[in-house]
Amino acid sequence: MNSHEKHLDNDPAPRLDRISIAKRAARDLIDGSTVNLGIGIPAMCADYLPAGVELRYHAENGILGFGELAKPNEGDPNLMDAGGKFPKRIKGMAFFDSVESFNLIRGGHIDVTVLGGLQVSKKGDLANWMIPKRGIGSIGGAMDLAASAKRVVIAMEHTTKSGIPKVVNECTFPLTAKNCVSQIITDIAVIDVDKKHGQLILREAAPGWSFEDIQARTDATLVVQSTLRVIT
Amino acid sequence: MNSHEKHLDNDPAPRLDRISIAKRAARDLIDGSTVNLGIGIPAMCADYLPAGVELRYHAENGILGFGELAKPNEGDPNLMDAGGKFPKRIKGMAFFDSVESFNLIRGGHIDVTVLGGLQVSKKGDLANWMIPKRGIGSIGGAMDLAASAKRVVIAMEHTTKSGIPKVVNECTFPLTAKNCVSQIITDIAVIDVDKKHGQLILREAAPGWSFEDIQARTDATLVVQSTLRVIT
Amino acid sequence: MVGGFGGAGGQPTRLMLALRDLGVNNLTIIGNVAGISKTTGYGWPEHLEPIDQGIFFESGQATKIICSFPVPGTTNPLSDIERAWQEGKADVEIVPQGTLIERIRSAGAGIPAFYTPTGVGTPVALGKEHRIFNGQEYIMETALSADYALIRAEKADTRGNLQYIGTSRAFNPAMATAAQITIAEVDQIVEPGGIDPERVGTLSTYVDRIVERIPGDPLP
Amino acid sequence: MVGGFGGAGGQPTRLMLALRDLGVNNLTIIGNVAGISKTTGYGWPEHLEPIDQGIFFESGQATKIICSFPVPGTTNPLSDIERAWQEGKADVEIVPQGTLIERIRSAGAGIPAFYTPTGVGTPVALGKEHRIFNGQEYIMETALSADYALIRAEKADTRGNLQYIGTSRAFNPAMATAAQITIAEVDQIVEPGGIDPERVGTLSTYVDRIVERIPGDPLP
Repeated sequence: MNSHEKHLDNDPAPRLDRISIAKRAARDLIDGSTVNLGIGIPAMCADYLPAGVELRYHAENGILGFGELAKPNEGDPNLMDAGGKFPKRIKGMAFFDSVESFNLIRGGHIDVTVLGGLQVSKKGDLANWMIPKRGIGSIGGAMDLAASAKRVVIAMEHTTKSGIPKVVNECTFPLTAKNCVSQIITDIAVIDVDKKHGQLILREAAPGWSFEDIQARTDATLVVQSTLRVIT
Repeated sequence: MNSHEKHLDNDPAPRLDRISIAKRAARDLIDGSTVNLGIGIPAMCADYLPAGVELRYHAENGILGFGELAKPNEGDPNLMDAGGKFPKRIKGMAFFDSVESFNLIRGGHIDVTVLGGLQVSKKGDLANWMIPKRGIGSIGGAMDLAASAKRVVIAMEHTTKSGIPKVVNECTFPLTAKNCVSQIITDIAVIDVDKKHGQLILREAAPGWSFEDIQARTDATLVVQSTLRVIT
Repeated sequence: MVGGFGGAGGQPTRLMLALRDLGVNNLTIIGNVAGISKTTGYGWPEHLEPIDQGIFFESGQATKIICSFPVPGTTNPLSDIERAWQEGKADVEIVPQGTLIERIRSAGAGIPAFYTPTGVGTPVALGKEHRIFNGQEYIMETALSADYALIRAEKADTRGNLQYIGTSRAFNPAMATAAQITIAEVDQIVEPGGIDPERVGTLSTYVDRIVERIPGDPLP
Repeated sequence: MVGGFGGAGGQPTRLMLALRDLGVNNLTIIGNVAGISKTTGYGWPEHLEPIDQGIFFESGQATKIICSFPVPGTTNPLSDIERAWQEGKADVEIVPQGTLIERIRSAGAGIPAFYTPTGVGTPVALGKEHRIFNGQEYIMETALSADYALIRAEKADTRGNLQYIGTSRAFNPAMATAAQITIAEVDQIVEPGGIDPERVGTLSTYVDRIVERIPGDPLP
């Protein structure tokens, strides 16, 4: 078995659950921002926004300003989000085609995108679309979002289920975009990416986790510039 | 004075008036075509369509499927054509922005454009946007239309008022587009442009005008491939 | 080209089934999210059996797909497209979604090539021209056209103007401009004037044929 | 950037007058048909005194214009722009209309450059990269952005979504995407829901400021 697996056994404290990762990512989203949330943990951010924060949710399939989902079997096939779910019809929405949708993305008009990740490197390279051994993958809108959103936040588990670090010196999986990630939020840490200098700054740790605990589960070298805060 | 001026004095028969040029140009327009008519004689084609022919009129400012003009002082500033006139609101119109409008043009979706001309060369080069001595000109949508419409027809007087030929070997005025004109309809002739071989084929002559009469008022060499018809 | 985004809405379901039943072969399909709904139910109401571009790979009619999202996260069951790819029966060309729609739009708009930041430093950029503008690196992408576009709209007027509803636009308007022959499947054909001129999403010039669905068709 | 096509409809008349009255100088104006209406009445109802981008050249505030149609057919009287050009007080950059709108659209869409057939073999192509695609010659054109876009729409909702009417769209939607700050002049501001989601012509993300006109303003 892999040498990293012992870290799971040796964890100093529980890792955050998916909801807690989503909550932490949601906390930094600024009122009025145009935001695109990927599927999985990122999409869960919408349920945990700070009070008073309203976002303009964008989905690649041509919708801005949607909100909660319709009840099961009440969805309208012509009112879908990019995850294939059916949001409710609410006031202030806008529908548009895919050309316009990707003008918004490629043109740098998305303030924040929160995406899942397979690997993130110290330079902020992101790999999140293909596991090489499968030989085939799905890109969707991920490359456009990663390349052009003003801020790319990756919300993911810190390691694979078998304990292999996902925060790495160099991505070994096919890239989604180079030097694009601003922040990594995992089940044990919040890490800022200094994209200019190619280094990772550990900002926050899950309760009961030390710098050393997190570094041991991280392939890339982490830097601490100030007191390590606890993820709340 | 210019050597060509005498040709005006020596005309063998009257030249066609502007309405007759427009009528001749209108005759070849095919039912259902998407058509863009320039200002001046080209715009007049709309009034002289053959019976049963309905066209999809396009104007650069973002309108497809318009028809006759509103009465004076009944025009809506938000329902304009590219000539700055105000068409009536009719059924089956469509409004769109300038991006879409020039996708239609540049993408080669305009079946026919009828434009005015200052000079047309034997290769089908068109000059219609600037008289060099003025030093400044207006291009508008002319270059896009000339470069990309499926068929470019030039409706113009055969010579300037002072008798200088406008159908020339090489344009001396700044070009609108190269090798783009399919047909030239003037007040004395209908000329097809063989764009591939760079030659002008005289097809029709105004009543009372011979090949020699027209050639004498044309800078470029004209070819006759079949019996010269009379413009009716 | 098959319009829509992926999922039931905006997809020319009846035209797809008709094309399958026609039995023509060696098809290259251009779509976006492709082959996911049949496997995962993506974008389909729960009570319905999904249909997507996978039907052309299931039937063996298609030998290539150009799309952005051809395989679901799961491999059990395999999608029709992944199975055909694994068996060497189909080529799969994966294009980032924004690049795919812009390539299609460019074909319709008379633009042979453009530069995009999307894909730089990734497998997508391999073999493509790289170029720096204002200090940032871009790759060149080229226009993508098709012989046929099968698209879906809510309404057509008898001239061919189309009106879309909600998120059913997606790839339909751009594909309508980028094919030799554009065939639109619509819920309803109306007289000129039956579509608000402010709501025309595809101009009649782009539409070659219109097929009206049977009223009350249970299939999205 | 000043939106509209040229003529009264879709032009941010009040914003233009306000900018003139502000008295800022050294302006570069990006527009389409420019300076024609004041001279010829182009696109204005007969009973009104036309206003257009010429006002910035009349006042001496603008030193450059980038547009497709800056001078009318007549030279008597000269337009404000042509006069300023003749007197050496203003640069005039004339861009084919389709290239101009596509350059603006590209700036908003993250595309630094594209190829177009428009202008090949003309003075417009001088100094530009030429390239053959599929046997046809094209020139490369680059994105065109601005510090400010002054645009005009019929309605805004309080989030900034805009609705246009008729031919007033023209350059407005693309310009809204291509400036650092986009200011929209609208006839009416409504609550969210006051614009049909099918009719949003400019997304709220692009709009930074909204100015509501006085009801019944006689100026188009």
